[in-house]
Amino acid sequence: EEKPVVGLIMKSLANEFFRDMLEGTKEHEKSRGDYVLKAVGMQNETDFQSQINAVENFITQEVDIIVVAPADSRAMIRPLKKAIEAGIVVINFDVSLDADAKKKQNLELAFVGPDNRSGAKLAGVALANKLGAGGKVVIIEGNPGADNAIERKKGFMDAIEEHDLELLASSTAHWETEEANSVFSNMLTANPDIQGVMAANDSMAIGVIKALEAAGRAKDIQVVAFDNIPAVGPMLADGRLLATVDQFGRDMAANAIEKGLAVHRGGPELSGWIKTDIKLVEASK
Amino acid sequence: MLAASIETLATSKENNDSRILSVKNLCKNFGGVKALQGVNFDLVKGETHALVGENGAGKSTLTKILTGVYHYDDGDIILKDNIYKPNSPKSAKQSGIQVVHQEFNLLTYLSIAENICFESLPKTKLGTLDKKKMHQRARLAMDTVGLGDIEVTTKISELGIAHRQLVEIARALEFKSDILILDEPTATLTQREVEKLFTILEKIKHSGVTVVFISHHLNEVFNICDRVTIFRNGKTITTKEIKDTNPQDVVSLMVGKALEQVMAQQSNQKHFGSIALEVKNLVIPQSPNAEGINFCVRKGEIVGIAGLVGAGRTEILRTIFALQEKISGQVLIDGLPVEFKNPRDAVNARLAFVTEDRKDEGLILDMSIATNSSLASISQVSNAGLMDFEKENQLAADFAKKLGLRFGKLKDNVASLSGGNQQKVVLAKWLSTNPKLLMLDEPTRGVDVGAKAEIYSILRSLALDGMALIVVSSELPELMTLCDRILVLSNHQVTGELEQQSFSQEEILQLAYKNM
Amino acid sequence: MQSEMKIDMPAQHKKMSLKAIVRDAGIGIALLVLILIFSITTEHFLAPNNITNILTQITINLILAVGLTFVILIAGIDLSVGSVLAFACVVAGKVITIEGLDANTAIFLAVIASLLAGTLCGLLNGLISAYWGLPSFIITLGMLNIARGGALHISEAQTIYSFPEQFNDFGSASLFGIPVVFLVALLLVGIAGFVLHKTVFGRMIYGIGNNEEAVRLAGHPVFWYKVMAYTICGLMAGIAGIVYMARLNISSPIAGIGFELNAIAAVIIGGTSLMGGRGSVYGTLLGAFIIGVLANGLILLGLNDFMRQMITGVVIIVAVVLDHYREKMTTGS
Amino acid sequence: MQSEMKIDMPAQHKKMSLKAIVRDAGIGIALLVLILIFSITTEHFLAPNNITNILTQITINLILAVGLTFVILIAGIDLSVGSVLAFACVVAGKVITIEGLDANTAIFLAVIASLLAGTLCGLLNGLISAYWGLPSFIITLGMLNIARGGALHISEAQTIYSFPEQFNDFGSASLFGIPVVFLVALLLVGIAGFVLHKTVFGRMIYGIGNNEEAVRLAGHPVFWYKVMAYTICGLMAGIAGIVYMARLNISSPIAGIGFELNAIAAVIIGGTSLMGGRGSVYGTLLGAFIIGVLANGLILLGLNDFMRQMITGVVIIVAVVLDHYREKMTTGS
Ligand SMILES: Nc1ncnc2c1ncn2[C@@H]1O[C@H](COP(=O)(O)OP(=O)(O)OP(=O)(O)O)[C@@H](O)[C@H]1O
Ligand SMILES: Nc1ncnc2c1ncn2[C@@H]1O[C@H](COP(=O)(O)OP(=O)(O)OP(=O)(O)O)[C@@H](O)[C@H]1O
Ligand SMILES: [Mg+2]
Ligand SMILES: [Mg+2]
Repeated sequence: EEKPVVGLIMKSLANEFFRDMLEGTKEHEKSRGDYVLKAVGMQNETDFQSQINAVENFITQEVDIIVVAPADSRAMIRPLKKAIEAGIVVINFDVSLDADAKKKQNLELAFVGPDNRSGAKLAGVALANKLGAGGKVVIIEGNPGADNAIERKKGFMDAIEEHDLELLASSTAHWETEEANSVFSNMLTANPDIQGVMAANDSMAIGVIKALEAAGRAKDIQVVAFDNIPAVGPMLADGRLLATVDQFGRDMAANAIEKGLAVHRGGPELSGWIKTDIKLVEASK
Repeated sequence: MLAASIETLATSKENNDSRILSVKNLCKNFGGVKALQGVNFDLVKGETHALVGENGAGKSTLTKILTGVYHYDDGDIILKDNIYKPNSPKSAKQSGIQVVHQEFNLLTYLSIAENICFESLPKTKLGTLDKKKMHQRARLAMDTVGLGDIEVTTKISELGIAHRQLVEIARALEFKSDILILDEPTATLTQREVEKLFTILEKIKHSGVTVVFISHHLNEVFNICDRVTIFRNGKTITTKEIKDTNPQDVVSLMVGKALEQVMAQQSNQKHFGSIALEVKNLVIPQSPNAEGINFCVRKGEIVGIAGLVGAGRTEILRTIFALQEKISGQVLIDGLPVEFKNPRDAVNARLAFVTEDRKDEGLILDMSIATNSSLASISQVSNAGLMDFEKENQLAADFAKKLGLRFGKLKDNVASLSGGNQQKVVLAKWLSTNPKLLMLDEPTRGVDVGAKAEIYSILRSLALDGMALIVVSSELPELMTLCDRILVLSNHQVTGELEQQSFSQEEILQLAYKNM
Repeated sequence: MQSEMKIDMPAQHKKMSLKAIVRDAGIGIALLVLILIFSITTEHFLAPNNITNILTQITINLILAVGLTFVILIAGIDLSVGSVLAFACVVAGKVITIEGLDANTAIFLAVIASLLAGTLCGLLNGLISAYWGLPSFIITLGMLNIARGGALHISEAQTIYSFPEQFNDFGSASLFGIPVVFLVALLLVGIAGFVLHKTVFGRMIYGIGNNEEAVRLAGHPVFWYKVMAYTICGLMAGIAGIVYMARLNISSPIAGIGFELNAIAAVIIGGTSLMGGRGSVYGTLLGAFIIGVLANGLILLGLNDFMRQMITGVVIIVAVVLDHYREKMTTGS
Repeated sequence: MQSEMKIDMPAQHKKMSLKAIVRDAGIGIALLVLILIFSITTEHFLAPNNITNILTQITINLILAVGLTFVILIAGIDLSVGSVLAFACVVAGKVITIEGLDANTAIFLAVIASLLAGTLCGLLNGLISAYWGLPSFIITLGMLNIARGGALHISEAQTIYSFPEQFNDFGSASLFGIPVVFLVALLLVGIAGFVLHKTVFGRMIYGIGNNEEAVRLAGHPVFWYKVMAYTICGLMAGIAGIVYMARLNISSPIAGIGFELNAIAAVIIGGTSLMGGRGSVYGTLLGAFIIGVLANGLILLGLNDFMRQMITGVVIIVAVVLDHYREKMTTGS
């Protein structure tokens, strides 16, 4: 009997979060040994077309299961529908396809993944607890238009509203360390009374923390972020980073594959939102 | 004064009368084009040796082979008893051969000094550029060519074409050499500069340098050269001592037959029509304080404009053609004032302008003869915006025939034509628009005698047909044979106007120097 | 020696285009080599399905590259095409989702809106760079930012979706296995080829790329020809925007980031000179195929992303080096 | 007529460089206008702290732009600088985190590694494009992919971190309020200015940009000078890589994406012609300042991201248009 083929469609593998996730799936493939993994990433985060291309290529290659982290929650619906019609088991993970759009296209598809919004809210609340009501904060956003960036900003906003924080400014730094460093330095000049920063990912938080150090404000301004990449380990250790959110990316894709294989073997169809773990990781001082 | 650099030019060896260079059966092909097919000649140390021949005869190709730009396919070159096969311009220079190429090789946005010293820029002890020394050397070199009054820090882009040519010559002279090759150095010079150049060449010759002089002006050749080698169709026909021959012989050897004296053939019946162009009180930005310029051209008349380099002849034509703005004054065509905003308006009013710089403004070098011929008259060879290639080829073929163009195929790039033939394509481009007024700036620059005669007779017959022509030229004989009237400019002002019967070189030169 | 004129022009003409085709096809050798390699090393490369995929995948790059061919032929460049695509796409998205319009009207208006938006951006690029004679590199870099900012602003950084079904169907429709959107692109190539090679306008484009001054002196309105070239490029970006929408069923303000480099690469690999005046849109077609086939084949090979990126870089370079040798061979003999 | 030589060279010389400075400073007017606007409209623009920020923020762009000035002066382009920065940065990051090295050795080796990595990429760009005479646009586009893929491959897409303290300190050190990294960049500007204006090599760079053929005919090894220009550009990207590391205390394989466009913009806004042969590295310095001041000021103004992006585009265009008028004024009179 031939092993089932799993087509894994990731976002940009240049992003270490997805890179790590991919490593997790490779381990998983090896340890299970009963399926073949084909993984594809994209050139950059906005390269939606290459994800669609990847779906089409996988349909051509007649894979059995497609496991996909959509770069855009709406653009992927139609090609995935085509894949389902071709008899392929499709698992949507990491970023949920847009519910409204799914309905319009008559697509029933479960989502396996974390809740970015409540994750971000966890971080935001951690910051709010530290600052108290009325704390003045800024947000460093991810790529404008990117779904997880939007979700995370919503999560931060939830925390801000619930805990009466004051939002002084919000700008994108396109997920990038250097840009976050520049953008935040300038925000700090414009708003010297900033007390807290919410960064939509850890890479940007690193840039923010460098800017705080350069301005000599590392002690009195708190930073929270998202992702828990290894590089922020030392910053959590000494308190420069107040908190970040771990969504256990390493296991996320592997879990999704696991679920896909189960369905492929004739298990029950999935439905709704199968939430995966998220955890607030706090400074350990 | 003679620059010290020239005196050091010749590190003269034994002055025996031996041949220092001999070329035997040299052949060179460019793809299918047989540029050289058996060239033989030799150089005697210290002589001035002329190379003459029609456009495309292969003079420049030989020059480029001798100076290491091209490799030759077949034949032998012996330089000072050794086989000579330069593989780069540098190795040619190291063998003592310097050159001024026919095309400009200047660095437009660098200074005169930097251009002159470019081959070996002086360095300080620290290895940096020694600007002081560079400027000194450049000033010396500029003095030798009589341009001592121009700042050597001036950028080339600010110089006119003649001055650029002189800078090129200065650059070649700046370097020591045994053999100096000048490929049509006088083509862009006026009488005055030409004379200056000859004085320089005389001095160089005395210091033992062998000069190879390429020119279409036989008077120049007979003026300064010792021997002349005649090219025809990529072959050398013969080499003669100047004192044993005369211009008529040389011309007939060049073209392979005795040339009818078209030049002398002046039609006597002159019936000029109404005034085609009138210029009133024209003041241009180059000389905002000069008095306005006034002149007119009648239908069927050829008016020449003479003057020294920089006198402002080109600018007048460019102003009429709306290539530059005027400060004040009026231009009237057929008695009606016109305000051209751009060359397009001028072309629509059936003006045509053959510019002095065909490479930059006249031709699209990398496109075909046919394309260039139809460039200004594209509406004639197209239909509702669609090209009619058959018509276009026909048009190009017609004019090629009319102008005696030498070419391979109509689809060949203009760049593959020799200089003179390129000029004919420019003419074709404008004549195909059937203009009312044709303005020509140095129309026969770099054109061989035969073609020149053809061009003259074409221009004359155009005038006969009622076209008005303005010719700017630095060759007085050209103006005097061609024109019905000559306007003399000096320092941006009209200093005189001569009718045909009162044409004389002396008179014209006097007027030209009047405001200097 | 004085060669007699050959009057058998038709033959001459035919010969010329044959040679031109050979020259254009040159880069085709690199393409054939690629196709050969992938056919041997991967299982599905030649599957009809996969060929359909490749055609779909190169469509947008090809459309952009067709527009860029005009601009590059006049020795210009347009860095804004990716952003203009997004801008046109978002404008069309806004129009197509206006409430209360019936589907056909909405589609019609959206298409018009997209083309207008693209044309406008191109026109501005052209007017500014031609009027002041400024380097188009920097002007279109400015436009890159303006159009992207505009797209984000108009859409408030939200993806626009839920378009009429006919519209979405068009994006995935195919004719005898060939995607309709690719046929549209091919039609554009044909039109562009006709315009460039058979019309006065095309002649002027080549002329300007070779020697702008000479064309101006011959009495032609160089300014407007240049503006036209940029405008055409903008129009193509607008068309690409609509195709993007139809294919992906969304309008995204972050669509097309970095597309300009791929499109320029297609043009250059296709043999058009960045110095202007030389090249053809058929070469561009081949260039777009090389890029598309490469991207597709490397994925089929199952190489990891980073290797793929490196190999893509190497192949781009090798393709132009090979083309250089081919050109030398054809002109040298 | 024959005029006597003027021997008062110093005066003459001064006059020329003054004119050159005025010409270079031209774009300075745009810069002054920007500074004026931001000083009036924002509260903190002229605060010492903010000036330090600006200087820090333009450092990397400036270093890349200095290298690009060489390449653009010879009428080339280098699109790979952003990727090469990342490649050099990652290589250095791998070296500096080798276990068991003492801090100083590690830093020393990392700096060397970064410079070598950058130089190597630049050398390849130069060798390939100069040897075959291929357009540098496409060759360096290839290198953009190769270097980025390489950076991701080597680092396995992970951010490298935890460097020796001395190294990190260097990145945030300042002298009289001026960031040391900016002083390094300024030093590079000075060296580049010296090389371009005072050495024979510099004259060759300008000469090649003006008329490559003429330089070759004058007997100079054009090939090597061109290779050198690209190599210098690569070296600068390597230096930028090290500065990036020191400043942010990480090595990221996705560093520098899109930096090439900003750096090229700085060079062009600074008045260097994309056609080669004209311009200066001091102009580049001003160009980098314009871009940096703009980015900083617009954030201080509190504008939203999209407006900022649009305004950036507009200002880039306006800056070159203004420069055009200034140039016309100075040469016209
Ligand atoms: N690079 C080239 N490629 C192809 N053909 C060439 C090339 N250079 C010259 N030729 C051809 O070689 C022949 C000789 O040209 P050359 O320039 O030597 O003529 P010339 O005697 O200098 O003419 P002129 O007096 O017009 O300058 C011409 O037919 C020309 O078309
Ligand atoms: N020594 C000089 N320094 C700076 N500019 C000069 C100098 N000599 C001439 N020019 C300018 O260069 C331009 C072109 O020079 P060119 O030698 O073609 O003169 P011209 O006015 O066109 O005269 P003509 O056509 O009669 O030779 C003119 O504007 C002229 O004023
Ligand atoms: Mg010649
Ligand atoms: Mg003149």
